[in-house]
Amino acid sequence: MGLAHTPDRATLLDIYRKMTLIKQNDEKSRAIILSGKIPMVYYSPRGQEVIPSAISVNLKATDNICTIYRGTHDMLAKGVPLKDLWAELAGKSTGTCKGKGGPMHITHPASGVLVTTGIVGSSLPIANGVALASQIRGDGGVAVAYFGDGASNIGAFHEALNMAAVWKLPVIFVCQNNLYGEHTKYEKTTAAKRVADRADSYQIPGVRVDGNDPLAMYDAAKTAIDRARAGDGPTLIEAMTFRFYGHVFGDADRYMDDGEKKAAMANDPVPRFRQWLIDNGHSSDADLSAMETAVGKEIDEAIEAAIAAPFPDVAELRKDVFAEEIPA
Amino acid sequence: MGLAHTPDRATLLDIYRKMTLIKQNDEKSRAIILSGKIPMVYYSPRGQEVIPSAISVNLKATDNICTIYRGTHDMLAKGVPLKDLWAELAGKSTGTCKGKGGPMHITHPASGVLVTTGIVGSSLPIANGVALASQIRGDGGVAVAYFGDGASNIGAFHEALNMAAVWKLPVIFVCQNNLYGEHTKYEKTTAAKRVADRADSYQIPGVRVDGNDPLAMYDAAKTAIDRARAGDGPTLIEAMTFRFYGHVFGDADRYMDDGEKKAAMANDPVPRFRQWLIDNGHSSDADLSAMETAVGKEIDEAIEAAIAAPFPDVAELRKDVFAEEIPA
Amino acid sequence: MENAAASKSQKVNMIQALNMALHEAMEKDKNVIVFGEDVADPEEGGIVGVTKGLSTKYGELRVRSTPISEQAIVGAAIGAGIVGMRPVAEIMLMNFTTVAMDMIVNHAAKLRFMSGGQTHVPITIRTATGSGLGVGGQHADYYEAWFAHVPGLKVVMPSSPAEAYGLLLSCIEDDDPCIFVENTLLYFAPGTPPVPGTRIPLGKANVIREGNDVTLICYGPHVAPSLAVADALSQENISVEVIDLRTIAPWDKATVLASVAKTRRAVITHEAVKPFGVGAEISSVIHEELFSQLKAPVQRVGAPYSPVPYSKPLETAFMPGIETIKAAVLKTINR
Amino acid sequence: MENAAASKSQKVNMIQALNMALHEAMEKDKNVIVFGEDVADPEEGGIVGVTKGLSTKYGELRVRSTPISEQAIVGAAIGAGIVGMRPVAEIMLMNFTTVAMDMIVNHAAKLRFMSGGQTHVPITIRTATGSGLGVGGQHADYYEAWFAHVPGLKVVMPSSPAEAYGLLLSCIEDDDPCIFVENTLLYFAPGTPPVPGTRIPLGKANVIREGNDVTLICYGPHVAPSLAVADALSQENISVEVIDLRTIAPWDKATVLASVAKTRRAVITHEAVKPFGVGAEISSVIHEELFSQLKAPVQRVGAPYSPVPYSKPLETAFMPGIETIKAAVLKTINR
Ligand SMILES: Cc1ncc(C[n+]2csc(CCOP(=O)(O)OP(=O)(O)O)c2C)c(N)n1
Ligand SMILES: Cc1ncc(C[n+]2csc(CCOP(=O)(O)OP(=O)(O)O)c2C)c(N)n1
Ligand SMILES: [Mg+2]
Ligand SMILES: [Mg+2]
Repeated sequence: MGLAHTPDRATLLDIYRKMTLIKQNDEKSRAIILSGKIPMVYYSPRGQEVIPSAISVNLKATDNICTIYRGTHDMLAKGVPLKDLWAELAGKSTGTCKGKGGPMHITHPASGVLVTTGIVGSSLPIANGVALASQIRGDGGVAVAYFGDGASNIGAFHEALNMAAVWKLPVIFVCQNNLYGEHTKYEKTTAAKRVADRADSYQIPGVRVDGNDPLAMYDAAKTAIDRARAGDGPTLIEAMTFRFYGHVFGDADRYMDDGEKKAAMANDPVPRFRQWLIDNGHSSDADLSAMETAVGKEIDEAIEAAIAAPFPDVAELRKDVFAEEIPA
Repeated sequence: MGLAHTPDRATLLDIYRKMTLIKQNDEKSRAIILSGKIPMVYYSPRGQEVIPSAISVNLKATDNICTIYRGTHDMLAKGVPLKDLWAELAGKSTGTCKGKGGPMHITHPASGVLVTTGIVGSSLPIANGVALASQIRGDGGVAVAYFGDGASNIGAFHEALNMAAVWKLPVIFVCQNNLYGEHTKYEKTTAAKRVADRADSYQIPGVRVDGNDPLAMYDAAKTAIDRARAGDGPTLIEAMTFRFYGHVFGDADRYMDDGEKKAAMANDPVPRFRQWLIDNGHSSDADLSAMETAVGKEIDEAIEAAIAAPFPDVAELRKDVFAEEIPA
Repeated sequence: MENAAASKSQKVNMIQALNMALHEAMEKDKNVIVFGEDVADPEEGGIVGVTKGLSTKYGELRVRSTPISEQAIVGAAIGAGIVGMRPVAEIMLMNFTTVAMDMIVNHAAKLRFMSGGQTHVPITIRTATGSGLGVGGQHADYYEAWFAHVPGLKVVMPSSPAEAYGLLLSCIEDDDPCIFVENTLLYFAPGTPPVPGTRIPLGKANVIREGNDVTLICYGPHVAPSLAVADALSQENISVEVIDLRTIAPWDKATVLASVAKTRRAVITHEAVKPFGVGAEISSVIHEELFSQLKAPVQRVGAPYSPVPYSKPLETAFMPGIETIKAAVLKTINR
Repeated sequence: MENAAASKSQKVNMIQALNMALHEAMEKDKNVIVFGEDVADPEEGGIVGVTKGLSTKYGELRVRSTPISEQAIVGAAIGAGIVGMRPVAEIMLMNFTTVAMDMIVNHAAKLRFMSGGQTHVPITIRTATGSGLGVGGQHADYYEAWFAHVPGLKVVMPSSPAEAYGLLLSCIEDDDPCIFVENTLLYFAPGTPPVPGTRIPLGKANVIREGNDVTLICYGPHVAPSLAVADALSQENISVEVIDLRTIAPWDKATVLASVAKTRRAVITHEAVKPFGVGAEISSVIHEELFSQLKAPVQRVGAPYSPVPYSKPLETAFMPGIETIKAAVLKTINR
């Protein structure tokens, strides 16, 4: 099937830069957790790099996303600064949320990360509201709701898609189908062959796309985003992918067929796209290596800064509960 | 389209008996409310008589239904005794629920009315559980969840259909589509052309049927019930119909096009089916009149008994909260 | 219904007062938007007409009848609120907040804190409840104690048309999520019309009637019976100070404690079920703060530990009324 | 994890004790069924292994991993319960009960009453929560006070492996809906193994340690620190009576009041947010019943009025611990 939209060279490199950023950030996250230097509950997005990278190059800084606990890739692709992110992961006062939110609740409105949620399905109804504001103001903004395949069975999914469809909201629902919800396989819990098919219930476009293929993902994203921006309403995108490191980092993954994971890892989208860029003359090994090294350095600096940064004062418990500080 | 199943004469007359019971009971309900003798909040099912009548003749006494506030027709069709029902409506100690439940919560397990709920969408997940018990026990029982078109947009609908499909539960989801949820038109709130189409999201059969046509309704019901009983899983039936007396009795119905209601009333399914029975030689005007008179008398007796019955003692507030009585 | 009330000696009922507040809020700030089931004018402007005229005047872009999807309703309010709108979302009855609890509790209440103050959720959730209309177990519950137990939510319950007007405007203009609880019986009770433009501050209780012997703390539908009790007891030379809490979270400790420090006796009354209700918190704090000054233990009035019953005599026995409140007040003075 | 604990001097942890109870219940009564997210063995028998082995032993007809659909999970439990099964449904964490509140509150809690006793809902909803694991604002809340405010629900919170075993079996065998709240930190703490077959009755508190000066009322994760406080204070010649409530609704007034009538001082402590928490009800009742006998106002301990914070020092400050409890006890004796 031909693609309606193909990214130009700069965009291709931008997608790759985001992908390597996500991949390296994940590697360094797992290492730092194992080192004990920054302990955290971590939901690795490794393997899912392509999806938000190919989407975000189609978004403006003023467009917003609502994402989930497994969302570092979505945040980084949207542009959350590494220093602010890492300081938050470390629970420091210099973090995006002054250390009060933590990994599951990263928020950074300046780069369009409005909500990160730990409740399955809840990113969708909230993204609707963000899109509703854009619709009322006529500001041309779009909102993206990220969620997993498991989330497609919860009530909020249904309510959100129906409302978005009825009101033609400028929102894109992106299901990152990594074949598992925690330890449970997609087929065991989901009566639809494809999540994308559920779009028919709301008479909106639903597309299943190879979420590990940057070109296909870019095309699906641009089509949906253009459509939303033009006022033609929401799209449901089901991006097929795989989690390399189980549900939560540290999982034994005994619920998974060993071959399944090995096959997915062998087909790692990041080196695959790297090779494609070189093979197709978009870049060279040397240039990409230089980019990767620069990205790695930036991450290391962010981690160091996070470790060095101060913890918040306990008086913070009385701040941001309400606009007014709670009396001591 | 040919029908797979046609009711025999006795069944046809049984359907009509249920229909006239529902229609007359509704007329007497509205009259008694206006008289002030039994005050109650009343959601008239007038116009929707065919649906549960044609369904219930396919159910056993041991099969169960979960219905909603607009459910007197479902209850009567399933066999709730008039005396118990009316005593409950009047809040009397002789009522199905000792007067503690009231019109929105009629329960009568002996006739298979397990739950009547006032919360939109909640009949479906509970019916699943009833069906689950039958599946585990292998007792061949089926459960029916009744609900409205408006309920098809709430989260519980989605969760319930998916779970029922994944587990192949012996449950039939019957959406009585009367074109309105309270004051709001179907199209204004529902992104699906037909509720029945939403069955595709769960890979289960979904049929839209003329809910005012006893033969079509019987056929759809029998197909679904046979299927469920055979262990082949759930069906979503969307039965098209109309409410003659608005959302709640007393509504001004200003949100409705006058012609719409008039047309529906002119097409009243009860006299239509009556005429069809006569025209097709299944009964005579005299026989049907006799049946109608008998039914009317039964209702009058039930109402009289309800009015005469005693109210519950206030000590009832401490009973049935838990198995153990609450100490005074 | 409303017109009849208005012509009767210039009084307005709570439906009309709420409608005035919504009109004023939408007129003043284009970020105010309204949605909920049946709220637009083609659907009659709400089932009792609170939102009447809004969609006609401000358009169906800003005023929308929604699907029956409470999670999506509150979610849409939260999302729009984060980016600067001031949504007023209606959940028709308080029992239906149960299907939207995740949105209210895990998100609306917490986003300001979890984001370290980068975002906030300036939304108002209007809902209604109350016994006395024979609607049975699923349409008349009070959950204000739940919401008060959730840090980050403001909970407000008006006691009259003018109070409803002034408090609703304050909720809409407040930068935090407010749960605004209307009472289905009070909807139709006529009262003094609000003075246009008035705001009643959140978090401040109202000493409606001064007295010296007992402080009677109440809110919402229990304000009128509390005043009636104070009236009746004044005949017996018992002077009751009546405080309308107005805001249940965060509640006005200073006003309550100052009053009880003076009277040295207190009763707290509400229609919600008594065990684990709002009265428990207020009673506890009064004991903690004023123990040695109290002449008698604080008394609580609330509904018995039972679902709301249908049958009229049961419903009447279930609803705490003037007699119950009076008995509690008398108990604090050993009569 | 469990095996390590078991080999360590015969102790078992709460995961193992719960697993024993579930095995016993399923073995004994074929109406006991278990479902929830990931609970079957192909999914590792639950994320921490509480349901391990059940599906292998009793089959996937009776033990099922569900979709992520909490309304459908609780709905299925209710429906099956009405027709005579004894479902044990798992809602992975207490914050996720918010998406199932309608099913729990409007249906499970009320069907016995609204049906006039014709039906009842003998289900157990297992869930877990607790701060201390760095999971932030949406995974560590305590809502036991909400459920206790709903007539018709029993609320149970175990404090040790043996308690968990005996209380869970009682919940499963009880004819009313029980909310069984496990603590995520206690899951891994080893304790004395339960005696097989033991039942701990619902609605009865446990006087774990006798004392004369102050009654310290606690439950769940606050039992261990309460005992530690009692130990520490015994060095200072202060004799603390410690009561584990076990059941929060309906709670054991008789035992609590008898103890406080003796000690004339009381403290109630929990990890939930203090305002409008369980402590408020218990404190109020003690004051109401024993006012003139009390030597000091009842003190309450609970988390501050804030969402659960992420950053470690904030989380530590948020969780009330031994020092806070001790200070509250000392406050009742003016030290
Ligand atoms: C309402 C709710 N139920 C359960 C959970 C526990 N939980 C966290 S992640 C998860 C699996 C989600 O799977 P999926 O949507 O496929 O996302 P993925 O983790 O695979 O990215 C579950 C069940 C939750 N967070 N919220
Ligand atoms: C969760 C919930 N939200 C809102 C309501 C208020 N309400 C009662 S009936 C109704 C309309 C339902 O429409 P539909 O499902 O089409 O059923 P019908 O009344 O037409 O038979 C609404 C919104 C409710 N009972 N429950
Ligand atoms: Mg997944
Ligand atoms: Mg309808």
